[in-house]
Amino acid sequence: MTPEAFEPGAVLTRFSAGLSGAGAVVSFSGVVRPDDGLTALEIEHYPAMTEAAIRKHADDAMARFKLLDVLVIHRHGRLYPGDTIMMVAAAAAHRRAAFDAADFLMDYLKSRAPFWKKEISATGEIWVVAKDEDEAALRRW
Amino acid sequence: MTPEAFEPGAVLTRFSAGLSGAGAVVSFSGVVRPDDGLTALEIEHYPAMTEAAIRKHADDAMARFKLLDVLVIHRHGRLYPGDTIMMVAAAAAHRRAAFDAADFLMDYLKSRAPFWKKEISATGEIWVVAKDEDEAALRRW
Amino acid sequence: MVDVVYFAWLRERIGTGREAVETEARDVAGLVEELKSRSEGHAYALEDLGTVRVALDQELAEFDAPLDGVREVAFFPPMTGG
Amino acid sequence: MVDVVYFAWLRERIGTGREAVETEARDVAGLVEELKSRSEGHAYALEDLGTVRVALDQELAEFDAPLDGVREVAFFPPMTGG
Repeated sequence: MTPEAFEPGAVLTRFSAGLSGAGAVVSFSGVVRPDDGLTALEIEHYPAMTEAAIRKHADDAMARFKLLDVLVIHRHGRLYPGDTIMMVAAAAAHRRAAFDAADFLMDYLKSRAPFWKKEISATGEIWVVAKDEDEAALRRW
Repeated sequence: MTPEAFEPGAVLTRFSAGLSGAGAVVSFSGVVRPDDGLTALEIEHYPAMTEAAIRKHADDAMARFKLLDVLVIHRHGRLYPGDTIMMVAAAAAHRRAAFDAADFLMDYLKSRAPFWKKEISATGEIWVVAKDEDEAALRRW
Repeated sequence: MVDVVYFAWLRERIGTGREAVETEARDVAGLVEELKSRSEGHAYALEDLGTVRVALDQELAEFDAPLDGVREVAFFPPMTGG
Repeated sequence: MVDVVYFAWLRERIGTGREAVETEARDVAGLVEELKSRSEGHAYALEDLGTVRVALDQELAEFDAPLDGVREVAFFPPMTGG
């Protein structure tokens, strides 16, 4: 969790440099889109819970997909279109595990990590409503 | 296609910088693992075919997954453990499309792009045999 | 005495992000009933529990979970991270 | 006249990566039969077509594909990129 901006390529460089024996590295980054006249995104989180909750799920992913390393970064505070909101990276011996781990962590972050997004546009501010499909996606695992 | 080494983080930085309107960016990189005493990997390709074949499948992925941008890099020549063999990146409005496109392109590269790997170890040299599961994976799409 | 914390539109409707509450409630559902009588904002925020999630000491929980020994109760909408 | 190219272990068994071949064959299977008579290496490389793939003018093709107008025929093992 960080209020600071980060650059996914630079993060991937550092993540990759620390690996030994990995055959596959998958990264995902989520970016603020300027949809429907969005001018900013305000991300609230539950500080006392966020770090432990994310760490627990990162550890789960490590064990479940036999990862060599995993990384999760999630911003909070005010973001603007084009800003990177969050990033996950997973390194494994083989491709399938790396893809599945990144996908699993994203499903988790979407519906189980204590973050809430508010979309700010010229016409007002509105809290993003959770999608049933995000909840359903988590049940795949 | 390139015989030159590349660094996935730097590539992701350039790829991301060129995007406009993307909400999701997925990258995959494949790395040479030092399994079974492997000392080097020799990658042969079919120069007249490789570029056009990869471009065609990248274009297919663009249309099929409504991507905003896509990138494929694949090395040939001699590589060593820890070297990055190849990388794909896909940018889309939404997460599922970006993941699926990267996964699809990897399935394609594994079994339809004209590359052949030879594993070199202290005990000799051996051409990697294609896996039936790679062929099966491609039939998912 | 328990700390109750609110996030997102629950925080906005209630008008505060944290309050210390004296409670006799045995479970979360009992606490919710007590909180709803505190103000119109509380009643509005907690009127439809189908859109409210709860965490006890930073762990997700259900509305029938007991409050024994719990120090912090959090109420918030379904999460929208990622 | 057609250019025939070989990759990976087909290239190694045949001993060359490219040769120009005078052929009367109407399809790939016919060309394969002609090639097998060229040398022991050719016969060895092409003995089990279950492990050989073919491309005509850089497009993947089947063994019953006609050779009309084709300028380059490639033989290689199942691909192992990625």
